[in-house]
Amino acid sequence: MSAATAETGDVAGAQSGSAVMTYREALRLALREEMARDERVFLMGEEVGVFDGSYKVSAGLLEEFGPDRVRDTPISEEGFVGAGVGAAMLGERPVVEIMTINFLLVAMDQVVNHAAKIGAMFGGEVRCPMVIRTPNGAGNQLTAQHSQSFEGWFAHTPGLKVVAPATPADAKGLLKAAIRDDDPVLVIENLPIYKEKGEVPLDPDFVTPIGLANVAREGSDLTIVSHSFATVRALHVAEKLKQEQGLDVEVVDLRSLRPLDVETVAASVAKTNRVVCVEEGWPTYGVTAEIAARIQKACFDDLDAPVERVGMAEVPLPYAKNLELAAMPNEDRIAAAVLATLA
Amino acid sequence: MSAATAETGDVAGAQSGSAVMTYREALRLALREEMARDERVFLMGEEVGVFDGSYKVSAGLLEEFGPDRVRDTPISEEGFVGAGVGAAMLGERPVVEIMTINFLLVAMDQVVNHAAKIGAMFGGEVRCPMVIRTPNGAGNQLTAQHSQSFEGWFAHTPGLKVVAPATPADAKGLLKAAIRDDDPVLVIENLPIYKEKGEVPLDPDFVTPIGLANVAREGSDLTIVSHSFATVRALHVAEKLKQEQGLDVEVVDLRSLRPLDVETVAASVAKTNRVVCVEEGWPTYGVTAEIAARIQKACFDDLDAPVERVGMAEVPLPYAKNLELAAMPNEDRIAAAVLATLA
Amino acid sequence: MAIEIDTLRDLYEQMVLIRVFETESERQYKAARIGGYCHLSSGQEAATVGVVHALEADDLLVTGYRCHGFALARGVDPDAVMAELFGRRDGCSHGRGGSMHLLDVSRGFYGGWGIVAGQLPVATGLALGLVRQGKPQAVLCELGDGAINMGAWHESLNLAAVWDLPVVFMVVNNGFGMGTAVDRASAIEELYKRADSYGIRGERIDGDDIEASYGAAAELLAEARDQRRPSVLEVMTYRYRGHSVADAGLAYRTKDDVARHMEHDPLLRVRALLRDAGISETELDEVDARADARVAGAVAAADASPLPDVDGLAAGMYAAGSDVQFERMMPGSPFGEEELVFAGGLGT
Amino acid sequence: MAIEIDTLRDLYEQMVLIRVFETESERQYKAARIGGYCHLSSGQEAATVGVVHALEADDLLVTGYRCHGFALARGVDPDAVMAELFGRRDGCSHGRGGSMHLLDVSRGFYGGWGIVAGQLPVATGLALGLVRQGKPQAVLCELGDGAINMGAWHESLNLAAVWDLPVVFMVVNNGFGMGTAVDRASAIEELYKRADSYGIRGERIDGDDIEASYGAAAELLAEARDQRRPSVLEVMTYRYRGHSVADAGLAYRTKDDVARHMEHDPLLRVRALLRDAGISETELDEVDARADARVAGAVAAADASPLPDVDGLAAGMYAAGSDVQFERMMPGSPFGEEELVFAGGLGT
Ligand SMILES: Cc1ncc(C[n+]2csc(CCOP(=O)(O)OP(=O)(O)O)c2C)c(N)n1
Ligand SMILES: Cc1ncc(C[n+]2csc(CCOP(=O)(O)OP(=O)(O)O)c2C)c(N)n1
Ligand SMILES: [Mg+2]
Ligand SMILES: [Mg+2]
Repeated sequence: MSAATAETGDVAGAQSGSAVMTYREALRLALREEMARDERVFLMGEEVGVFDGSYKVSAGLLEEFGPDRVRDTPISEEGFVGAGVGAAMLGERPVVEIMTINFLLVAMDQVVNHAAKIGAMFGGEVRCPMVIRTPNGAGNQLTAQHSQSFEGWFAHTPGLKVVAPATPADAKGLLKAAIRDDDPVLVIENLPIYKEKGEVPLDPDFVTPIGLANVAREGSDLTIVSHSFATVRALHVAEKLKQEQGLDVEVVDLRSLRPLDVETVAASVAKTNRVVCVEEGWPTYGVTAEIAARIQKACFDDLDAPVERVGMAEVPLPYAKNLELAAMPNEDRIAAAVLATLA
Repeated sequence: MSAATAETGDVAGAQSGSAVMTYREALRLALREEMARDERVFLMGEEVGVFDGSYKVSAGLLEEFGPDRVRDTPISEEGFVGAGVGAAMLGERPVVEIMTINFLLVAMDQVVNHAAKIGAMFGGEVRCPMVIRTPNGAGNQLTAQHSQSFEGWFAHTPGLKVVAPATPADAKGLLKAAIRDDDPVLVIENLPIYKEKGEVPLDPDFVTPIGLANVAREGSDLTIVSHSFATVRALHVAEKLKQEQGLDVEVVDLRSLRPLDVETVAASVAKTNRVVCVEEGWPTYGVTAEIAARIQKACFDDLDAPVERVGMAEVPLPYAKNLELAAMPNEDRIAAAVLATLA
Repeated sequence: MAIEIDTLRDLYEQMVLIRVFETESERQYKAARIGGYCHLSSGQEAATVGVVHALEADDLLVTGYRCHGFALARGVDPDAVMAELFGRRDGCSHGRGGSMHLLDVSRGFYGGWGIVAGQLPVATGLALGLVRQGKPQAVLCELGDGAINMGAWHESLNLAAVWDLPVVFMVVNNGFGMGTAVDRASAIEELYKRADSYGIRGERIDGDDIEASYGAAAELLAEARDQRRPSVLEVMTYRYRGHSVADAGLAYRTKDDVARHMEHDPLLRVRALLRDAGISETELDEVDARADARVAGAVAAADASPLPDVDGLAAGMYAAGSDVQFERMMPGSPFGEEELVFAGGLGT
Repeated sequence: MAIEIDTLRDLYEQMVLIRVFETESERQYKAARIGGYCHLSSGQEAATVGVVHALEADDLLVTGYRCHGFALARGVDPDAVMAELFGRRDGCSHGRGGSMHLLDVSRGFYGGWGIVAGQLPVATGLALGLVRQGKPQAVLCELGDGAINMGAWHESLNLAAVWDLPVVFMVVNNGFGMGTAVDRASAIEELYKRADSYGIRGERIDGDDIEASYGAAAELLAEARDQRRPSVLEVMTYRYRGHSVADAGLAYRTKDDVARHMEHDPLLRVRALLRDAGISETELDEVDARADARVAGAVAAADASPLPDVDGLAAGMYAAGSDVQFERMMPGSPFGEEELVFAGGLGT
């Protein structure tokens, strides 16, 4: 079946099989299924309703579920993220959309100092089962204030769970798992990835478990560890290196950042003995720093070379296209890092 | 001369020599010297004036410099941090006190998406020479919302500089360097460290250069890499292990987190071949993750054991004293990590 | 609004209980059996008890960190409150929250929060939850005069008004935010007038008058329940002690200022009302004695309560069933993390 | 306030310049020579030009991301603005900022900011800087109707009022924040009344009336300079195009809505004023022609400007002299970091 019909939604009822659809459509399907499944689930955020969503993830949902369950908010991230926290404390299942992760900076306090604290700080007497969905990433000349990736900051925070799907199937599976989870979960989407296509299971009970990485491609020469859009880049690089140089690069897609599936990463490194970690954001004090720190300890005797890291050049991302391209963790830079690590 | 006279400030004019004073007094001395030296320097924050500062760092400064230069603010961190940004763009030298780093969460956007972006985003046409001073840390049963250490998040941000003095001398030297610097600098203080005493140079031109780590103690068996209060703990542990087991532990005090002096760290590890990184906050996706990631690459052939990390147990810090003690990176846990790394 | 005499005697008893409890808390803090920040509400009893009395059983309450009095007025067991201050297992937050983070869902008390104004968005969300669940109740959200200058105030009030949420924002104007007098922090001194920015009702009352406190709160809470309209209630009162036990409270005001306010102490005012209504001094002294005994009992109970179990360091951090999600995270983890945090389980 | 005829003709020319510039920007965006977000201000010219005309040479201007018109009205060279949109070296931000982050300190224009309401605290700080430096000037800070619901609005207005800072907050009410109509986002529709929460003056005017825009701004800016009082100026106008070039702008309003507003287009209104004052059609057509030529020239100049040098990727990120501070950071750094970021130097 086609993405087009997935878009129109005829698939929501289907019990099995799969369909090719975009990452965006897969997220929408997950929202529709979970809203249909559980009255407590509702969506709120800027432009999620009348505007059909800034990036159209929620297109059609207002019409289908009405204004109580698809709530356009004022521009007040701190206010409505906190509204999600409070509603969740009463057992509701808010799904809060933050237009891009850059805007979570004005709501950090509600996420880190409120949502994340509730379970432990009140001795387990009350929980906060909420989801915050937001895209990270860069690449469309959105410039310094709009091109960032802060997921590592949330993954640093005990009390939060953080997932970052790289495929349409996991976009559906992890968003559904997050909505069904009883803790605050950040679902990190990504701007360039929304249009990526892939097979997505139509079974409404399909979920991707939180805390389980995925070996997205098998290989024996080197492991690339990545998440979100970096995994898409990594798979292209792996394919290219196979074609051009006959290299077998394994790609481990983390999928979850907290919890982090180090076991799967370590098993891969034990096999390949060389690893390159890739992220969309700045590596220094970033996600790949933790991955490298874990690997060097878990795989100390397995490593034939230092763990290498590739990410965005560490500057506030400039507007000019040539500068932006140079700064991104593009496929050439990833390939070069792989070759350098194999040298 | 005594800390008491340092407190009363008779030393501010002194041209040379040094005095024993607390970390708190050293910060105050730095503020007084820089405010006396440069009209553009002014202090603002909650309770810095009439109340003499929540932690008394600014005690007496309102009286000495008046309300234009020592400004009590409403409780509006986002507002007055941003006010610092704007004033700095006009060439003023605001020193903004945030009562504790936990409250920076409500001002993240002004720090990360404004102050940090100005130099690059506007093509170098305007600068933001401001200082944000704030203590991190835990240990007095302040509980989950008030016991955190987020300095790694700012060190992750290109466009910012982050320093974290561990001694009274560096508290003076780094705060002065930060105030004289032409970029936004976060000066990370620490709650338990304010009362620590040490020799402080009285020369008003004494500054500690940004970007230079310090070998706080020489040793040949293992290197502890730390910053801020963790360095105080590390030095105690090193002394104890010397006394009790004759071990020679070297302690590298980072002092700056961005820029980060990896050269000094690497030189130490090349000598000792074993390293334990310690921080007050949560290690996962924390400061020590980056330190470990750098070391494993820079010192790959030097390491006889994986880089170990010790920090706060990864939970929202509980109130109960026994739980808090267990969760802290206390000296016993650091010592145990050192011995395990030497085993 | 006049309060029936037996009720008023009960409310007086609550007020005395709070005063005695706070005084005892300060003593215990100085004896190092209570730690962290400890914010007392002595002097604010009429505002606290009067407004909370206007809550119906199923209404919800959210406050800042100065919450001992609110918890007690809401009927949280004093033993559980004192045990929380002692950091013990039987504390209402099981020793995890301490003075600033009291909570008792069974009493509709959703915390005790420590970030200034951070509780406002949460309260707005609780009201949204009530509406989504078709419940008739309302939320009472306490904040201070200093908190009103935080952005969270503005976003929460606007959202509550745009969405017609049943929440009454109770601004406890005790004259100061730490050492900063209201007129130095807020561009207008009549804080309740900020309600106009959201097209909602704002009232100011003498919070030391328990009948005024109760009456205004009852009216605004009824409006919130019946018409789903948020509102602002500014209660004028005074904080006798320092900002927290660590603050002598005299850098920004004089002993005389405090003494002047103590002259019309809210407890004395209610006591006078009761005496005028024919309650005897001896009966009132008995009330005081009961409060003393109740607090002494709370200290004894707290003392008898065990410390939390260190094996349960991470208890409650995540929901039951989360352990399996974290199982694969152990390799290469920081020193001691597995034993300290995961061994005892997350979801218990 | 009536504007002298020659001046009005000049202002008309600025308005036409902006309209033509925005139209050309959209064309260039669709030709993929401009990227990122591109927010046009077509329809808002009278508000923009009228208010900016009230600024004195040394007054400061801060805006959000919808800033092309403000930059041009403030006298930033159209070549430099178009070059910035093209991401070229001669752009007013040297190709680093793009459409949302124009800046020209020589014109007192302190940016072009992209986070909704993020420019308000910055503007407050600029006003504080002016006061500390004893300068007589004022700051004009533009924001949108949607931005007024952000916490930064509240904190900035309160701080500006408490500290008597010379800043006029210009609320451009163009009816929508993206697809959200004002009444769906704000609890009150008369946004200027929020000034009351800070005890400062608030005015609302027809922003499509250039004389009203100029007059009100001149008065409030004078008050800010002379009495050091902040104020709020709400200008009612309408955005013809979508929120950004990527938005068709019809999901939340109809073609007719837009057409109805275009009937009293601010350009036509000024043109009528000028005609009534005896300026001939031909002369006015010449003005239009000059604007067309000016924009064509800007495109040519932008086109001729070189791309920024990739070696200078990090240029400006830190002040001159910072390189030495980062020298010791190289060992173990991420792949390519040294060559990409540090080789070219930070402080240049
Ligand atoms: C965001 C934030 N900033 C600062 C603090 C530190 N702080 C705690 S209480 C307080 C004063 C609050 O005063 P007010 O709102 O009047 O409440 P009161 O203490 O008088 O009850 C401050 C500044 C904090 N907890 N959170
Ligand atoms: C904090 C934040 N949240 C969301 C956005 C995304 N966004 C950009 S413009 C905009 C609408 C702003 O509307 P308004 O203030 O009315 O200004 P206008 O676009 O009408 O000029 C939004 C939601 C942002 N840039 N910053
Ligand atoms: Mg107060
Ligand atoms: Mg608008």
